[in-house]
Amino acid sequence: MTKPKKANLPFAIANYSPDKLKDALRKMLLIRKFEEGAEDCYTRGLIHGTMHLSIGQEASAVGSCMVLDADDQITSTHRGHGHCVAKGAKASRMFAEFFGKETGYCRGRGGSMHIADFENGNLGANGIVAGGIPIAVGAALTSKRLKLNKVILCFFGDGANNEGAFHEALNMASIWKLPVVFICENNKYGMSTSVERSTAAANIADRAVAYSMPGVTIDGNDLSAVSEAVTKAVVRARAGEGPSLVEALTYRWRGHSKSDRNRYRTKEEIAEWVAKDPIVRFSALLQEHKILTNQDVRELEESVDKEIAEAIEFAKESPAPFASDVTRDVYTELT
Amino acid sequence: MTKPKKANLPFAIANYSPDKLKDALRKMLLIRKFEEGAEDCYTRGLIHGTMHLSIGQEASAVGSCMVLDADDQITSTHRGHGHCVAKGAKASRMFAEFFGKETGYCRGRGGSMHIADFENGNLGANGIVAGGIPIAVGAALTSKRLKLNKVILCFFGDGANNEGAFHEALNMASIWKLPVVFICENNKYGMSTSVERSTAAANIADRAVAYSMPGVTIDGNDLSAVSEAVTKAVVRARAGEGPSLVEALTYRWRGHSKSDRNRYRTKEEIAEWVAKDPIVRFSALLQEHKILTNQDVRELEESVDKEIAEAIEFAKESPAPFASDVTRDVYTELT
Amino acid sequence: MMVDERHSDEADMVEMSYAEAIRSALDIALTTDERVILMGEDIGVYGGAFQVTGDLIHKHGEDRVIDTPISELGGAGVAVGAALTGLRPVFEFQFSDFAMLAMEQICNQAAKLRYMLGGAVSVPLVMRFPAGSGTGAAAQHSQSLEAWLAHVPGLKVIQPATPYDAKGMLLAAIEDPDPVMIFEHKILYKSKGMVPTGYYTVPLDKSEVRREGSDVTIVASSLMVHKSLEAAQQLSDQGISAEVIDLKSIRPIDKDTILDSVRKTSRLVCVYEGVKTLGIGAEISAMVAESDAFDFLDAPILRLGGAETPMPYNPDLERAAVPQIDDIVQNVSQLVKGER
Amino acid sequence: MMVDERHSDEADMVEMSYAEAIRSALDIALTTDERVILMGEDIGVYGGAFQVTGDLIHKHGEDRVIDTPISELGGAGVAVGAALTGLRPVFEFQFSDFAMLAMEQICNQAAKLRYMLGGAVSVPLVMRFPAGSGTGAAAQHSQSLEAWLAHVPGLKVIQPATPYDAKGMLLAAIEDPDPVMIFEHKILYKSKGMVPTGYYTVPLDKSEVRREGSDVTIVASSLMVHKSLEAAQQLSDQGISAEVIDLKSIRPIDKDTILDSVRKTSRLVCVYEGVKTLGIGAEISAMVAESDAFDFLDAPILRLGGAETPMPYNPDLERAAVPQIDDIVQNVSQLVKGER
Ligand SMILES: Cc1ncc(C[n+]2csc(CCOP(=O)(O)OP(=O)(O)O)c2C)c(N)n1
Ligand SMILES: Cc1ncc(C[n+]2csc(CCOP(=O)(O)OP(=O)(O)O)c2C)c(N)n1
Ligand SMILES: [Mg+2]
Ligand SMILES: [Mg+2]
Repeated sequence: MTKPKKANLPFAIANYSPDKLKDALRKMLLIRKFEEGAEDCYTRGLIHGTMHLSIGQEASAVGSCMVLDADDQITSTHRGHGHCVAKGAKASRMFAEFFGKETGYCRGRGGSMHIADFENGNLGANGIVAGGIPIAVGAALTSKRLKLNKVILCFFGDGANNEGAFHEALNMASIWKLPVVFICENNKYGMSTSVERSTAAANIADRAVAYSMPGVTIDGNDLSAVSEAVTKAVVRARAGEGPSLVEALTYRWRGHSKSDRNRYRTKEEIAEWVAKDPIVRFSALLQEHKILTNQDVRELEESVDKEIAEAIEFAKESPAPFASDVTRDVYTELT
Repeated sequence: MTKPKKANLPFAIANYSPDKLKDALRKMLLIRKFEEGAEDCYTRGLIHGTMHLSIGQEASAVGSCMVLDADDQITSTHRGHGHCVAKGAKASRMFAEFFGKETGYCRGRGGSMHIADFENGNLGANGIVAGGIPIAVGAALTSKRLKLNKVILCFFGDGANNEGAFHEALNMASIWKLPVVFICENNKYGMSTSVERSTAAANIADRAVAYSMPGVTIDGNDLSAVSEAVTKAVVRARAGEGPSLVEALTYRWRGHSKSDRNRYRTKEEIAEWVAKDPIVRFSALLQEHKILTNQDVRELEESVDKEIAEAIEFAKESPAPFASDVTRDVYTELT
Repeated sequence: MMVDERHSDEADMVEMSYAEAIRSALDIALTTDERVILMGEDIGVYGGAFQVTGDLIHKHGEDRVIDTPISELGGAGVAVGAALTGLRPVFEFQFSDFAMLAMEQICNQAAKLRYMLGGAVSVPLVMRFPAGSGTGAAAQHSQSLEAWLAHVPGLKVIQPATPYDAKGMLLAAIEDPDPVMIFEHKILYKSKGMVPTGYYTVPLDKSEVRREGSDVTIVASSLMVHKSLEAAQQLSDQGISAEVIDLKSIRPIDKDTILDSVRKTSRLVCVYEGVKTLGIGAEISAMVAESDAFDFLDAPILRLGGAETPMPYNPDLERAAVPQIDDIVQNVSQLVKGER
Repeated sequence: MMVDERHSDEADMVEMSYAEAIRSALDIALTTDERVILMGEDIGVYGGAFQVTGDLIHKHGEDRVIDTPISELGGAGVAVGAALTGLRPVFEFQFSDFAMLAMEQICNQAAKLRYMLGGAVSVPLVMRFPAGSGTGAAAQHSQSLEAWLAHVPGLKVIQPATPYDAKGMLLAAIEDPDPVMIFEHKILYKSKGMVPTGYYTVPLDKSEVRREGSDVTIVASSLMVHKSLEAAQQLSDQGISAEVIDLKSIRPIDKDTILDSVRKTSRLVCVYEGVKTLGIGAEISAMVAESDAFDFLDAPILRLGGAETPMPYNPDLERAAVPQIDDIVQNVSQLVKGER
């Protein structure tokens, strides 16, 4: 993963095995189709509540998480399906969660906004913007204190960077040189408020200066660029040199949540970004470098379609919690 | 106040009238002797609670506030006596407040940590570190919205710059181009934790970059340097160009509060800073430039001593609140 | 879900949703008082997460309807500072849950400034808190935290239950010199009622008897008023006559209205959505238990509050976590029959 | 101010202050469990604002006794993240008032994570809150906010009143898998009591009868336990026999101990320093009023809580703002004599 980059080759091509690259594409497809499936279930009334889709942002989730070792950890956001899949979660248990079932990752108690997968190192999505940032720093403190050698990736959005928690957490991570990488997925808007109208910095990565850490702004729709920047930051973190801030420029195709009327952005802008589809780009890259054929991609898609269909079936068939269990797991049962 | 600076003369000498300079020295002396008097009263058990003395920091309070027009405003901190005097408060009503009397600025309800003087534009000290920063931004919003043409100076310490409120408030002030000047009095320590151990930036002013505002680090014990930097910032603010961050390097001679055992700093360091006494420096400057004679300074000191003695007498003689009034002024009486 | 509006003298009443009634109040305030500004996340072109501010930005401009960054603490503090110096901000938390980030500015600053400064200032600040469950938004987006704020002297805290009160109390709040915190149940935003189109105010400190009865007093707030009225209707079929009081104000509590009713009915049930322990029903119960109305009580004072749990996502669990009409009917009926 | 310690079997008891007892617990935990860390502002070389951590940094090093920047929200969040992943942080707020800045991490994250994640995790976090008035520190440094946290499912909330309990409950808290919030009254830090030098625990969910009596039950917490015991002594001179219960735990509340006592004495007075409205006395009163012990009550349930005001600076006002021994004596005596 940290082999020297071969001249002129994109980072990902130069540094990852064909299997790993193929898996990355598969994960991107899985995220896309997972979210399309979830959206469809939502529209059909099978899923309630709300959800925040990351369609269009798959490269930053997959490009970041593929850099990690299995027992490294991440913290995620309200827009967290992609991170969850990228870190290795099963679509079936994610759907089960959205369906509110006992087989879901949170046994139906959390839903989309609290999806987590501790076994695979996903410490959880978060309903509170920036809420996961200090938590990531805490996980990094554990890693350092107990010498676990884990690196923590902390995902958050552009909107989150104006929360006090961002400031406090990045400062502490830096003074204590903790093994954490801050990944700001800048999709240009909070719920509706643009970065220009809310953030007094040209690039969010510029704010790294305030914490004496490296900051870099990259094309977040280019999987290779993402994994290159995150690799640098992870290497630095693992070497005990402290945190970094990576700003990945990307875009969510869908509205903020299921109740968005898209009044704050234009159709043209959306179309422009749809044209930069990170999956199409990465797929083309792999084909260009003969890692996959067109036929391989089609097979991948089919296998993902099948996985999603089965996952939804699993979720539907799974048992729901008993209403009488409403206060279960508020506290740990003492045995 | 904004006349072009005369060549080679220190800013203050070049820009202020002898009367104004004399008044500045008098205010510095008043702060020093006010706090020495308060300390003495505290030691003698005449004042209860706690207090935070700014002895050694007089140049930043006076050098900043002298730039303001009478109806400009400030927000202050737990270490706020200096700001209060500098903005024009009476020592008598301040002492009365410390003595818990009805004639105090807060009618004995607030004490040292909440001293305020609305008539003179001091919106108040604050018991919450960084608590006043967003409030200052709010006052600046009022000024802008109602076209009051007021500038607000917002004082806070180095410790406060690690609070989320600092981050959120500076960001908003910048995006909305509000007429506020952030003055960080960097006295090297929070309560005991040094800037190096708590702040991941070489200079606190470096953080201005994160908010696209000018940031400057100055010698906070040099009244002229302070008023020069603050003048620039105030001119900018008044012109509608937005906020600035001024970091004034200074030092508190006394412990953090009345219960400090000074374990976190050396005698040598304290002595080094006592040698940089801002009052001695400014007094010498005025004498060097023939604004005042040695005799003038002695007379000033005597007049200040007398003012302090009378102020303490006023406070002692003033009536205390009735215990039965304990819930008065929780709400506004509707008439 | 609709409560009969009996108390307006105005001729020109129209049907409005609760959200529209709030918008109408905001529109009037913005139009008549240049000191009024709105602040909040996505309240501008987005119209607010619950479409309460709607298109006010187009009428009043972005200097008056201000989209803040996602900065609850700082934003609240800016509102406090603005209120302290001459503006009259109406601050919207996108969900009341996020106000946890701003407790310092609300409770250490806004609530205390007047007192700490010996009465030298007032803080005419209004904050709006969309609260409550029922939307499947789970534990961090469904809380009812009104009890926290009602514990803080210096604040006024209200929970209007109808469009009529939502508008009239909001207009009263904007005029009030002190900080007023308004809890609005998200499920109520779409509920409808008759509302005067013009200006009027409703007192911030008065409860209201929504239904008269003689066997038991039900004190409920916000959405629970409607559930309790529905329950009272069902109870009347069982021959039980329940009086339903809409609490409306939780700081201060309108003691007289409640005690008068308890003296008449001899039984008290408090229904509220917040967590039962230390929720507003605790205060009402304790207030009655220490008053002279205690002697009139013929039965224990019952509280039906939220379950002792974070709000679950699964809809069946979510329903189980807050009092439902059936729970009210069953518990009140048992109480009246002496079965508890 | 000293309470007789009857419940330790340990031979090696020594006199310690409340602050020393806490430090002893922290020292033991740091020594025996490498997962334990301390976090807080100025808890290192400064020894803590109230000198609770003292010189622990010299024994355990700055990797274990961590001075945080002045960042309550972030610091609390770091502690939550650390607890979630294998450490056992003990986090000190310098004053409980500043915890208002961290409510989000405490109440939205620490309290809810286990539930939101379907039981997949625990959050073994301890937080310490120096609380209360009596130091002349005025409105932003003197609050008693335990009622807020006791309203939040997922937290355990305690208020030890003696050095013995301070140490034993803290050791129990550090071992507990769930977040435990400890309110420590600043005035108690210098109070003394006999404390075992070694390891022991005191249950987190049990109240304790500190003085037996037959005419009236006084349920008090923290500093008010001592004031109530002093009042009970004076009441006995008037021929009134007061039972005094040290509440100790406010989430959960030890219902049995309280109800048993009320069934015996037929009268209940709750004494607490937090603001009366929606303070912990409201919950105790309501809990009794809805229980079968209601039928045993011979008098209204009295609450003596903090005045409805921010804490004033002037010392006479400050005393007037919280229940004093005289207030307790006078009110209890009136209640027992049927004068209220
Ligand atoms: C503390 C807090 N404030 C506000 C919200 C409501 N909210 C949810 S997502 C969101 C926008 C977040 O923007 P960003 O961080 O850029 O993430 P994105 O949605 O663009 O992925 C807002 C305002 C929240 N959940 N938490
Ligand atoms: C939110 C908050 N946290 C902690 C404190 C306790 N405290 C009071 S002053 C202080 C140090 C502040 O340092 P700095 O901002 O540098 O100001 P200085 O005291 O040096 O003037 C601390 C930790 C507080 N009052 N408020
Ligand atoms: Mg975004
Ligand atoms: Mg300092």
